[in-house]
Amino acid sequence: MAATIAHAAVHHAAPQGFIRKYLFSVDHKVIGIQYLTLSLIAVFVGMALSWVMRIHLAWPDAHIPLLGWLSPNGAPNGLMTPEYYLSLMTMHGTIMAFFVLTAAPMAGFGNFMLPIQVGAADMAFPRLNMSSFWVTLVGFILACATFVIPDGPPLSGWTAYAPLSAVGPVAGPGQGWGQNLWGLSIVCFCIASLLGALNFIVTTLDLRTKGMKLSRLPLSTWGWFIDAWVSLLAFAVLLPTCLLLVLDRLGGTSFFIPSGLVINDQLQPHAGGSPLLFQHLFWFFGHPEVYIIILPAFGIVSHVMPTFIRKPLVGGWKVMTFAEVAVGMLSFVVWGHHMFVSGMSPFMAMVFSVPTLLITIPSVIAVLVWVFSLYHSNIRFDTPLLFSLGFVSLFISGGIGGFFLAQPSTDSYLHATSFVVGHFHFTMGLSAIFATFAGFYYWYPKMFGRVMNEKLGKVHFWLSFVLVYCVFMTMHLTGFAGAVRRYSALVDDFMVQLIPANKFMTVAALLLGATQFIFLFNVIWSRFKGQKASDNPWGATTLEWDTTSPPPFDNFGGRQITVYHGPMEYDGDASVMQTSPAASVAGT
Amino acid sequence: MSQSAVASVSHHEVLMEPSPYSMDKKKLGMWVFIVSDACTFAAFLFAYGYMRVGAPVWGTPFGFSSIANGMIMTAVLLSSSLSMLAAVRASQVGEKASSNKWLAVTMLLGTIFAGLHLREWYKLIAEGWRLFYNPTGGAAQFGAAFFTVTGLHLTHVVTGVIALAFVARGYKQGCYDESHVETAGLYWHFVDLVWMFVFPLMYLMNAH
Amino acid sequence: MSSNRELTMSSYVAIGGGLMVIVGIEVILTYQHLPTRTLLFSLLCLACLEAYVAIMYLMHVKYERPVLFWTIFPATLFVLVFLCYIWPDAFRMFNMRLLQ
Amino acid sequence: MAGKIFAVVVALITIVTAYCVIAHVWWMPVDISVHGPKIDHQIEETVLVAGLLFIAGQIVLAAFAFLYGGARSRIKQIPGGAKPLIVFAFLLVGTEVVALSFIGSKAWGAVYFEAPDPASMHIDIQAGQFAYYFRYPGPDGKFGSLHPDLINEGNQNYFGIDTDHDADAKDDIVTAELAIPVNKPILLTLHSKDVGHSFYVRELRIQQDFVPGLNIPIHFTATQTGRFEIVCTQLCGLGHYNMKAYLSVLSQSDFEDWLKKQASMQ
Repeated sequence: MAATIAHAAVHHAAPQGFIRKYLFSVDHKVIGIQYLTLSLIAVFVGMALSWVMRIHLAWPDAHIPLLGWLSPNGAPNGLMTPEYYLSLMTMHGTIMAFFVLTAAPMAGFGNFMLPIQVGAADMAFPRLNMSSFWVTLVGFILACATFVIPDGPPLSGWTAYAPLSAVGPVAGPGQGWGQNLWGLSIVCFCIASLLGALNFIVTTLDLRTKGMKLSRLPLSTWGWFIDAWVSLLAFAVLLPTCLLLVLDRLGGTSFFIPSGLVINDQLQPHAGGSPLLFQHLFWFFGHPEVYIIILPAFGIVSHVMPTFIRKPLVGGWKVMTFAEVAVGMLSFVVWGHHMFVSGMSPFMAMVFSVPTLLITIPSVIAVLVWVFSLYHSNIRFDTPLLFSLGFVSLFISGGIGGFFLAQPSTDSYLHATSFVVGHFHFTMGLSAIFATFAGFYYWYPKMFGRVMNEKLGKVHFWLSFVLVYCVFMTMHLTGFAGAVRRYSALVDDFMVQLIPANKFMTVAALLLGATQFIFLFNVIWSRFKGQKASDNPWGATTLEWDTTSPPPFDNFGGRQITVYHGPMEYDGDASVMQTSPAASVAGT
Repeated sequence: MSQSAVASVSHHEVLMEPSPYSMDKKKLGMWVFIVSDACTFAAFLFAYGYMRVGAPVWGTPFGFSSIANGMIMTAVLLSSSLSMLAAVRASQVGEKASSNKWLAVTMLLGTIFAGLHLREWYKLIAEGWRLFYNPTGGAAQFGAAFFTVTGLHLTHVVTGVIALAFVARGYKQGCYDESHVETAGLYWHFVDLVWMFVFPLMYLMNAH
Repeated sequence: MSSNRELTMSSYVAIGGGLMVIVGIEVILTYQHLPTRTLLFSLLCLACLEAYVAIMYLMHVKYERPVLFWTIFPATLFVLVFLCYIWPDAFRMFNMRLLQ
Repeated sequence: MAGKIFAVVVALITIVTAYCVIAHVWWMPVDISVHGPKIDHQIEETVLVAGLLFIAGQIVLAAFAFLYGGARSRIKQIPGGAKPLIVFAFLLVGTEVVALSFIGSKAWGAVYFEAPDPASMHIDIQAGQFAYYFRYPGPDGKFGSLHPDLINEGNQNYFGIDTDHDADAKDDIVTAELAIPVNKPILLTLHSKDVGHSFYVRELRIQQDFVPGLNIPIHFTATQTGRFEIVCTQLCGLGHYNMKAYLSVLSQSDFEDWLKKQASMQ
């Protein structure tokens, strides 16, 4: 069908004045940077929390500076109480999973890059896009507010299992308004994510410039597009789950609270609910969530790699996209593997176990594509590529743990041990973070017109890579000894023996955290002092590199963009822009 | 489709790939929203089903008067869908006046539906039903499920009426066109569609 | 976009009437004192029929490109089908409850 | 250069990890249950399968980074393109996962699909913030029924049994430690009085959550005497880390003495 004239998403001329331009801007680029800034703040908050927790685990009677000031009840003059440990653990999980890992790779880079990569002037619904960010921000503020209210943040973990999360203040410190605010914060995040996903889907389908067939979309765009579908369906189920939880807490309903609960010798006024219902609804979202986090990472890495290995990925766009679609679909069938020992019907355990193992097939295909694309390539080891390779290595290591946790028989020993903690930090935590770093170093010149410092970047990578393994591989290993997670102190006889290992992990974690300040410094310093970037510093081929750095308000200065090639036209030093009519060099 | 897309063109035009659905972005966006909203309703109804399956005694509190009321509400909502259709069709042949007239009818019917619904609620509350209490001695979950699910649907209806009011105003003033009316219509039909599940599951399954 | 010239307003009214008839049948079924499972099953079937008509004609998917149907329908059905994995535990809850 | 460093680092990480697993630097304690060996076997099976994939993956990655880093090698796709990779993934990984899930289902079935031995000894567990309590039916072999409204930590009625009116309850023996005779099938009924908890005994290879409002049965047979820790692995509140009890596996005679002693203390 012939290309049709439709209106580009320029709804108005470039806004003037600071507030319209940078604060309440409808420009997807500004919104993307706002999201990234939010995540950057969130990630350092979350990291600080993990520091405090690690210190407490290794040196239980350490007086941690500033903590006493932050929470006089939770940590009287810096000495942490068990409940405060759990509160920090809850907020670490919540902030990292939602406001960092879900927000940065998807909403951050996606917002900035997706419209440019498809050749659009903005998202399909710019005002909706702006509101998504501000709703996310409200959610983040609500989450942080739990730190300042008297009874502190909730202690029920980021999974907020009912009835602990549902019965109210009687269940423990932070289970009053802390848990309410937590629930409302997640409701906000759900709404924002749904609006964002809607925007991504429509933009990808309806705003592609002439010649940008689906087969020519960059793999990062594919990642965000598939991810948007997964978020759309998954968050649509988390939203009612959180609403019902809040209703149980504030409305007196009993969806998740069974009859005859007695807490502190008080018979609870609830009847007939089911904790398992909450777990089912939560994990119906919760497992797709980990793929919501990792799919954009797949996309970013698959987008960054070809640029630096100077050849297309094996199998072109088809194989990787197939893998991503397969992973996205399977992710809805496997949530029960979080519930093998939860009292779920043991027969369902088998039903959930098989697809959970099957999901390794598309994952393995993706990994093979990344690894074997290096075969006879010309690798240029710039920082973005190093982080991409780091991502692949971490994803392999993390994926391996999946074999153990996917089988009910082995999971029944390893469930709720530090093996699980190590596993998900590798797969969804650090893989996604490494991909985000790759994206940062790769797109920073485009976003700010200056290149990040290469030397600092390399130091950042090497230290992070090694230390990440020191922390989380050790967690895997201690998991085999049955080290139980979510313990604020190691008191059991078999746990005490693991204190040395924990000291090692703590030291490594502190260094790992310190390393991230190199990155923070690099981001801020390069913004002002970094070397000026050309329009296309990496010799890449996709549309974002076919405009100025940073791009103008409508992305291409009103030029008609026409696409002739796929996104991976690399052959050694030769490469062809997607927009250039010249002959293909990679034959993709 | 290009014609209507051109109709919504702003001052700035470039060549683009055709939409795979040959559908403008507002309408596609509404469809995507409908998909996710359908899942949200589904989750509520599944929770209700789970409660009910797990309950030793459930009890079916609705007498015929409630069912009759429900039937009237269904009729009202269905006819509002038809008037919405009329509004969309009128707008597509450019009959602005009649389109606005039908939009007004739709809003009126929507309001009547909400009124009937609230009357039902007041009746139940007067009988002592609460989110956490069942005066007939059955499972307390009934109140919880009923008020939550129908409450969510009622919210959609009210939002719909308000949205229609905005669209109608914009359409009259000329800053919106028939594609906005059609998109609003999609949402309205979806609210109707949800009711087609809520009515049998929340009312009929609880009739004694 | 494909406007719904394909059907006249009167035929839409007829469709509306048809939907109302289905609702009537549902109500009649309700008072046949069927076993709960049978009633639930038949009501759901009728509701799905209604939904199908509503989606196809009122939201005139029938006159859109088929690809629209094949996008939204599988996506929604996907969630609905897999949410059914919770039922075994609902019955388990019934059989294993602590307080009978 | 960077490629070579990367290769070396990845190789080192792989070797160290492999060593720690093979040398059992941290490992499972000796199993004391009848079904345990099946689970251990399954874990070793998985270590083998997954371990090979892990080493292969990391080493190939390292090798390619080593070989093609900086070197201006002629650009080539791998022979056959993506097909062999896909076939490999489907065949090899596919077979592995199918095999694992079939063998694994046996191990799982051994714990959950087999009906408890009719001669099993019944014990009731009540979990609460932050302690476990165990109930033995006493001479009459019957448990008294539970009344949550009677639960009262103060007068040590942890289960909410009605000793005044309920004949079955009168001789129930409530203890803070779980003692069982060795080589005797045990049937535990798990229920929680407040929030979710879990029953985790590493040596038994058993982990099972308590679901508030439900009776969750688990059954096992211990094959060695000794004293083992029962710990809570389901986040249950501020005392979670410290919620524990002991499992004593005793000889039949020792067990009877112990039970008498407990009965006298009621």
